[in-house]
Amino acid sequence: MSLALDALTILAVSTGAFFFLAGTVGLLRFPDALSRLHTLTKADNLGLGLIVLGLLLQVEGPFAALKLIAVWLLTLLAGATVAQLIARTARPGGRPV
Amino acid sequence: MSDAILYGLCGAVLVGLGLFGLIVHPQPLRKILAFNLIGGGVFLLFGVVARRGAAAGFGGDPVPHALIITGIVVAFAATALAIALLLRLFRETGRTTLGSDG
Amino acid sequence: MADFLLAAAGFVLATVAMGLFRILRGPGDDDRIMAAQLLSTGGIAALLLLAAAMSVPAAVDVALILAVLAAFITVAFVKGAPRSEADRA
Amino acid sequence: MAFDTGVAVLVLGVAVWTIAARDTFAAVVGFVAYGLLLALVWVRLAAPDVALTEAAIGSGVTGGLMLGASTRLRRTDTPAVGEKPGAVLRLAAAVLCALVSAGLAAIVLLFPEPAPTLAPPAAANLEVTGLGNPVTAVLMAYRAIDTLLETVVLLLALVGIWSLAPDGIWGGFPGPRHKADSEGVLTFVAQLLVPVGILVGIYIFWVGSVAPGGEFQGATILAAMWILTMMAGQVDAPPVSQRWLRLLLIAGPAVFLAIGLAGFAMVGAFLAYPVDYAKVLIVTIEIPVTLSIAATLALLVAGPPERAPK
Repeated sequence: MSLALDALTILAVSTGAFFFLAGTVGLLRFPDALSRLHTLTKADNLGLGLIVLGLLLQVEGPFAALKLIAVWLLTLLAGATVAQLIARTARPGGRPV
Repeated sequence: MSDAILYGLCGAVLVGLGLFGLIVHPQPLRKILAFNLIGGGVFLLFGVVARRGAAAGFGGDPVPHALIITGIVVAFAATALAIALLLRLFRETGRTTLGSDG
Repeated sequence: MADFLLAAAGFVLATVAMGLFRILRGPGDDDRIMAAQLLSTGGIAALLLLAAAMSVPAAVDVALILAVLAAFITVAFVKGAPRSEADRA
Repeated sequence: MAFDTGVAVLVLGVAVWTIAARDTFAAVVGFVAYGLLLALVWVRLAAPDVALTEAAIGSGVTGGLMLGASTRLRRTDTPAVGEKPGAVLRLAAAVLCALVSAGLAAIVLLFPEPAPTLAPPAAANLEVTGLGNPVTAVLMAYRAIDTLLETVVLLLALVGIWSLAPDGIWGGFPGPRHKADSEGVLTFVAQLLVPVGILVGIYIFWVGSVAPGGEFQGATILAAMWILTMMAGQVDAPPVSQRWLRLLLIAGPAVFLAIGLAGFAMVGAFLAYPVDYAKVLIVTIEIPVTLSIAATLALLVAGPPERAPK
């Protein structure tokens, strides 16, 4: 049982780490702010989400699990705020960046 | 070389880097930033002292840890005061640099 | 397991660092804000992984603080940025 | 080891960026990243209490303060060409700084063996304080006088900042008035984040007696949440001449000092706690101290009064 859980953790964490890589590659390769924003939100939401999912399988107790989920939700909030505010200023016709 | 020594060397370089920025940057805000960089390096050096003092089941000596926490808070207070002074200088003179002609 | 989690933390930090220096160069402030955002998410992920790898539950609290303050700093960025004058009015 | 080498290189890279960046705003972003990475380093150095402080104050609130200052100064950013030191001076500074670094590195490599430590006596007396976290025990019991003086230093810095107000707006409202934007993202974030943030702040403070955490870290989060509601325009900063505000600011140090003086009567020494009541007294001190520090930190960030009192 614990072996299966470990395998699932490794799978989820690896996939999460892969999304961070994808996010970085996107940041490096996409030409304009809006498409860079697109890749950034992927890395945030999916990368961290999958890592949290993987770690949830290892935690002891509901309170520790709650904290992990809270960290993820707060990061989503910060990411969404950045995305909103940057999109507002980076849209065509907005102030040039 | 242990991890603690590695971070100690890192702290030593950080102090040098910060000191360089403090001397060569003409803008006060950059000097304040450099000063905080030095602070980080000094705290790191002290943290290495704490790490080497690990004993009695603790991962590090708690006394330097408490002093570093005090130090971080006091450094923040000094930074806030320095920035308030700088902004007031800017309001009075419209300048963001410290020139020799006042 | 601990070794794997530590390696994953290192991998995430390394990827994030690659992107960090590219976008810190700008050209726009938006890029720099995104750089900080990417690093904070990566740092939080690394802290969570370290907490499990090193059995330091307090590292999750550090990540929690960073997550709360990441949103706070974002607002500070935007409030301060000169171009937000128009948005603010 | 590979992990730590990577983190150390990353810290140094971000530090070089902070010093070398041409644009001040870019340098400040580098500094925020620097604080974040240092928090990681503190976890690696088995100092989670310091990691919490660094994340909260070193990166978070200091970063916010610097960002605000850099953007306010930038609006009329005068190029500082001509005031830059010449090549010779820069070279001399580089040599001097390299020597300082080399000297410090030599000290690090020549640390005495075995390393001196106060951990065993700290552990031996931990039970008497009723606390589970040795760092909190140092801050609140063994070296309580440092912490008492620190709260006073914070107040002195605030008095210094307030005294920068021009004559006409003495005792007025600190900082600019931020307009509320009822449809906006900022309002949404503030409404969502502030209650969660306050909860996290109280948790970090409360857990400090048994695990890493404590009043400074918790207070910083509370302060950040107050600043956030100000920035979102939901509340205005209070005029600094308000009586309730001043009472709030001195409540912590006052209670701390009173219990410290009571130590003379109860045990015969300043800041000594009677064994049976140690934990109760420490918590009695910590609650007002946390509130006072939170208010002080928030007002330190808000800056000197800029608008006349009504």
